[in-house]
Amino acid sequence: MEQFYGYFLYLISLATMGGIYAILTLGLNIQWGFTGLFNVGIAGFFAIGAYVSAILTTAPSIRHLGGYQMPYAVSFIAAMLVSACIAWAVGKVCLRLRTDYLAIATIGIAEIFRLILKNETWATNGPRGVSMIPKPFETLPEPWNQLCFLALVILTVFVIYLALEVAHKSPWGRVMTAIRENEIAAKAAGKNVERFRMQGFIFGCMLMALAGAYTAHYLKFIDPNATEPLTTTFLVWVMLIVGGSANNRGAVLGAFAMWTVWSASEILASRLPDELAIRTAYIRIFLIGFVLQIFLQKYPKGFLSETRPHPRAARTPGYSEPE
Amino acid sequence: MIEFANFYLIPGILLGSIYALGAIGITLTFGILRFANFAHGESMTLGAYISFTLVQMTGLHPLMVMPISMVLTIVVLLFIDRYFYRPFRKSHAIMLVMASFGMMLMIRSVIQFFWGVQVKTILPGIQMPIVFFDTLRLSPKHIMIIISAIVLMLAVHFLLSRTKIGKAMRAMADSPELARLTGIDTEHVIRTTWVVGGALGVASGVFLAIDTHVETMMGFNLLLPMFASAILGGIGRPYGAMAGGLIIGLTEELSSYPWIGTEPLLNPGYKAGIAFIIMVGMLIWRPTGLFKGKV
Amino acid sequence: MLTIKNLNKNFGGLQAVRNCSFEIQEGSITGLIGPNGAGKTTTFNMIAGEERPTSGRIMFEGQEISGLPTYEMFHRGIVRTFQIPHEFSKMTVLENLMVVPPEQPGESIIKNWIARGAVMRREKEIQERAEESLEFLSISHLWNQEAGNLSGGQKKLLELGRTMMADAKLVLLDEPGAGVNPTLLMKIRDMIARLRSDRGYTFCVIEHDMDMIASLCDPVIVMAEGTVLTQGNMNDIRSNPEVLEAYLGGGEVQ
Amino acid sequence: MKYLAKFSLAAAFSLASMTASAADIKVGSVAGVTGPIAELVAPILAGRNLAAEHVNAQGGLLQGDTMKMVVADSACDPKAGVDAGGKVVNIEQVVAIVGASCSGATNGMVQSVTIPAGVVSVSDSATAPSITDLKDNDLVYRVAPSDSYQGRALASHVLASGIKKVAVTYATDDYNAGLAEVFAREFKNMGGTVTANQAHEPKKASYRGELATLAKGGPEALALFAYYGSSGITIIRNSIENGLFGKFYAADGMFDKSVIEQIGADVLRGNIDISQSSSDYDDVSYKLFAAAISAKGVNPKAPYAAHGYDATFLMALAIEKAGSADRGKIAAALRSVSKGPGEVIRPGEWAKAKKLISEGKDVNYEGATGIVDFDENGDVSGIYGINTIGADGNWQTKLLK
Repeated sequence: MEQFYGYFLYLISLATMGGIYAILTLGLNIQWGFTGLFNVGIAGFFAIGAYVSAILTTAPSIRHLGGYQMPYAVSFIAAMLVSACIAWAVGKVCLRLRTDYLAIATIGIAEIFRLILKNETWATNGPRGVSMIPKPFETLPEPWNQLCFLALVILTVFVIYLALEVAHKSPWGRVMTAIRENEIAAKAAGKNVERFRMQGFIFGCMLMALAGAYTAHYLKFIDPNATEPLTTTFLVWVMLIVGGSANNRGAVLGAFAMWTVWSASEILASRLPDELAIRTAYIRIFLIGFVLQIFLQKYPKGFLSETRPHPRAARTPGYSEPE
Repeated sequence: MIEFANFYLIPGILLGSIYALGAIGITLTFGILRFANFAHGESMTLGAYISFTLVQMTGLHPLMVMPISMVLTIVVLLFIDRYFYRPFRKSHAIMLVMASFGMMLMIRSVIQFFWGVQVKTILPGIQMPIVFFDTLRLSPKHIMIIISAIVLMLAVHFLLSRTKIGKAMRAMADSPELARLTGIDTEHVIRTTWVVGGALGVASGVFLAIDTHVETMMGFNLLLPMFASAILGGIGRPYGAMAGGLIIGLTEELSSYPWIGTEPLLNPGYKAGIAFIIMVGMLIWRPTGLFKGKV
Repeated sequence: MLTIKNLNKNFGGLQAVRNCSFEIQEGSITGLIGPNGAGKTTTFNMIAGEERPTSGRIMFEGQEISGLPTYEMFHRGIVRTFQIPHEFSKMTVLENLMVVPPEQPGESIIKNWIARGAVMRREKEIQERAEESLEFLSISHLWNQEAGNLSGGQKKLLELGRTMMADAKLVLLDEPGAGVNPTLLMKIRDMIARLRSDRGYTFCVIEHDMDMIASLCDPVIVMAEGTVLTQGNMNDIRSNPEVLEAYLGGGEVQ
Repeated sequence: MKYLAKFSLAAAFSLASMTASAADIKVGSVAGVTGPIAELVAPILAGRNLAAEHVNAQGGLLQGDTMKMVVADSACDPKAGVDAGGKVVNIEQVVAIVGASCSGATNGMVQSVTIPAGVVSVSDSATAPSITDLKDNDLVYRVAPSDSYQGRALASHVLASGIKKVAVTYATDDYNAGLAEVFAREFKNMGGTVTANQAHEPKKASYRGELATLAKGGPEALALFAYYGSSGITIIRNSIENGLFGKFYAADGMFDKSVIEQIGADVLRGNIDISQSSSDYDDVSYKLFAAAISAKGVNPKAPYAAHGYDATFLMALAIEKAGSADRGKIAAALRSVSKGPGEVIRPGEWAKAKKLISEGKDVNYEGATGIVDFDENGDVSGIYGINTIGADGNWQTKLLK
């Protein structure tokens, strides 16, 4: 019985982290899937969100800035706003250049951000991190606190998913697709391409910050190591590519599927003898890279490819369904 | 003043030449294959590890075994190009960036798997510097690194300016379409790019290993400064990359010189950010770089 | 309506447009002809805001507009088509047109969430307008096709259709007849004429088909080597020896 | 249909029993297998496994059950720590946890998994003072002493060896930054002068510039807080090669054979003192441990290897004392086996301990790292050694009293 209860708890944690990753992938999907922006600095915006929300909600501490004890709603919104401002500045510099530059610049931003987190000890407690971050619903008994937090995450994913579906199908999504398809024509059609790109970039970064904030509260602890690029940037990319970029459902699916693979593969690895188990950790990373290669080459569209809703058949006579 | 030369200027030049060698490979792939190669740092790491193993096996000086590790690394790079990059020749460049991204993880984890994560030394012991004019301190290995780097850069210069393939490479970096029209064998040029970039990458990896040690993250840690050097010099401009590398290396070291007062100008904890700041500044004011590269 | 004064454009060492000045009168269909490399398309690009003039001025309805971005030009009513059609290939024909209209409330991501009603109302209007345009272009049967699958001529029509979706004042057509069969060419010509009379568009047309120019355009501006050689009605042009010279023996000007 | 249901139920049960067979008592072994301190983890795991081996070879736990260590990777990342903790607690149904390695991963894991789940954990290398402050329902312990102790110990050692002015540099990671902070504070409080206190970014190619500024103001020595692999060795080499510093004081992140191998024993002899949360190397407990682990080809002095052993052995004692694999009872038993009263148990003496416990007597573990008595916060005070280079070119340890 306990075993099953254990499985149940593990499933909750799997789904919670999966959901947080789904927020990240949805954010990246706006940037890459909808807008075609190659952001490799996910970890940076994730970190912004995590620290802003952590500092705003923790009790006073001698180790770091804090003691504001704001409600979660305020801290989540603040996390997204700060991230939006930084995204705006980055976008201002990089969005008009070739996509590779954005990649290089964002990976740089993420690294700079880690440097700031490590060195500005007065605010962040440096490399030692912020501890005792409150967690929503933590006063409820086990497993209800975990279930409620999971519900919060899933609800957020669902709301974001719906909002993005609406946006993707809307004229906004249409313009985004148009820009991706043919930038010159989009410009000739009077679209302010830079502004739309900027919007995509900022919205994506806001979601990444939100995911960061959720992570900080979920872990109840955050330090610069939690914003390590391997699991906060690269893994998210693989999730999106595998799930199917430009497809919101694909993004969510990819997040849950890859997180399950990433997390559960270790359960298998831990069954191996020790010496091997240690080395298997590296095989897991190798596989992440390899899966990315396979999908890029063989299934570049991922599990679910992009679907764009076409306008319905018109009422005007003379229109016929295509054969 | 002499302290400035000993502890800031010379290390800066040393670091700069290591960046410069690596950045040439980055800028060539950027110019010729048209993508930002995120796996370049890993080919440096691989070269350093192969050299380490060869040194262990033969007991020779790292510089002696470097040619062999260059060949081995280049074989790996050509294999990777054939199976992981070539399928994307006609696709959007971003696919290649992503493929190189995955490659970065793959190469690094293979290195970690086979060699482990323990830090290794390729040239153990302390080398006391030779003191010139009673004050200027130069370590023999640093002289060796700087001279080797200069020799390699001259070789690159000779290759690009005197040989047919070098000219073809420059033509292709300038305009791939035009190069194709004029009948240049683009696949051949691409292979040569990997050979040149790989060899220089291995050299910079080994030099870094000689100066410090061999470690699995060494290449990744150099990636950002190398990108910055390539952008600073102008994308597709090998000479620009050399200049860019030197400038970035020097600035990084000089940034913590106590220019004002006795405290370092910049908290050395932020040293790694220098390359990035130069790069952003460059992207804002002059995205074509010093040597008018591509945007 | 549009005045160009001493326009220059250099690409590196190459001077594509040189001291070019001309005017386009409101309500006219101005032809822009000249041999290849005369700087016609570059001039278009500058008027449409895709390229920034090296020097010189572009005035539209009495306001200086040189160097403004494309979307600014578009919002002032300058719309262009391309010599090689630029369509959104994975989008349907109808969507290709529905993208164009300016100031759609649905283009604000937030209004899609909080003001669905307004967005949907506008969408309905736009769709009706797009369908009308398709009918005008007589390609309404293709409405649900992916634009990338259209034939060259159909893509040309789609280009034209895009200008109809904008609130255009001045339409710049870059070789609307290139690579189009004679029947369709006639059709396109008639459409241009009708758009002028029905909607009051002003046109400027780059075209190599002299019959089309002759039957459609007045005045005609001849460009050569980046500058305006002469202008006037087609008869004057035909008899101008300089023009013949520019066309290398005048083989193309009948 | 009925058959199918029956069958799948049976299959499910057999699967469940397969993962937790009656003869196994699982203990989580959470460590930063990958990530920034991966190079330090292998000997720690060896220490943990050795303890489990001793237990299993001498009668096992309770009714002869096997103590099975389940490895999970916390990657030094709190995200991974929480995930790893969740897996061993919920999937593997471990009764207790040894680990995690890094303070960050430990902090995340205990706060969001093990404390709510009521699972006791003993970390063997998390040293951050913030772990002391956690509201842990008496479930979080560590055999690695908090940095506060080591910083103070090293500071007093430096002053005792006649050095009054030092420059401090530390790598920007959780472990070294914390130590440096305590050291600098304590050193000043004890009357010393810190001429400069500078962070440095680990894994850079050269630290000559940093060292040149640190050398200003006449420091007599450099207090170096770094991991040997990420920057420590480079800093020593740069200092010596350029004649900037000749004397070094460092903490246990620097304690490794490779420092000697790479710099050379002759250069360093008499010039480097490394404090280590260590063991009394003359103590009989340590010798027992050292002999056993040396036989495995692992350096007994590797950082935190002995702590790994002690943490695991203590956990085994707690399980035995609890009398069942019940998480709550184990947690309650842990403190009592760590300190007196009771007969002293030393590393490797499992059979003796098992017999005593079965007779209902108290035991008191005195481990390879010292007496390991848990205080009310679950911390140990620890003992510190100072390592210098001996005539044989190896590390020599002197205990700090």
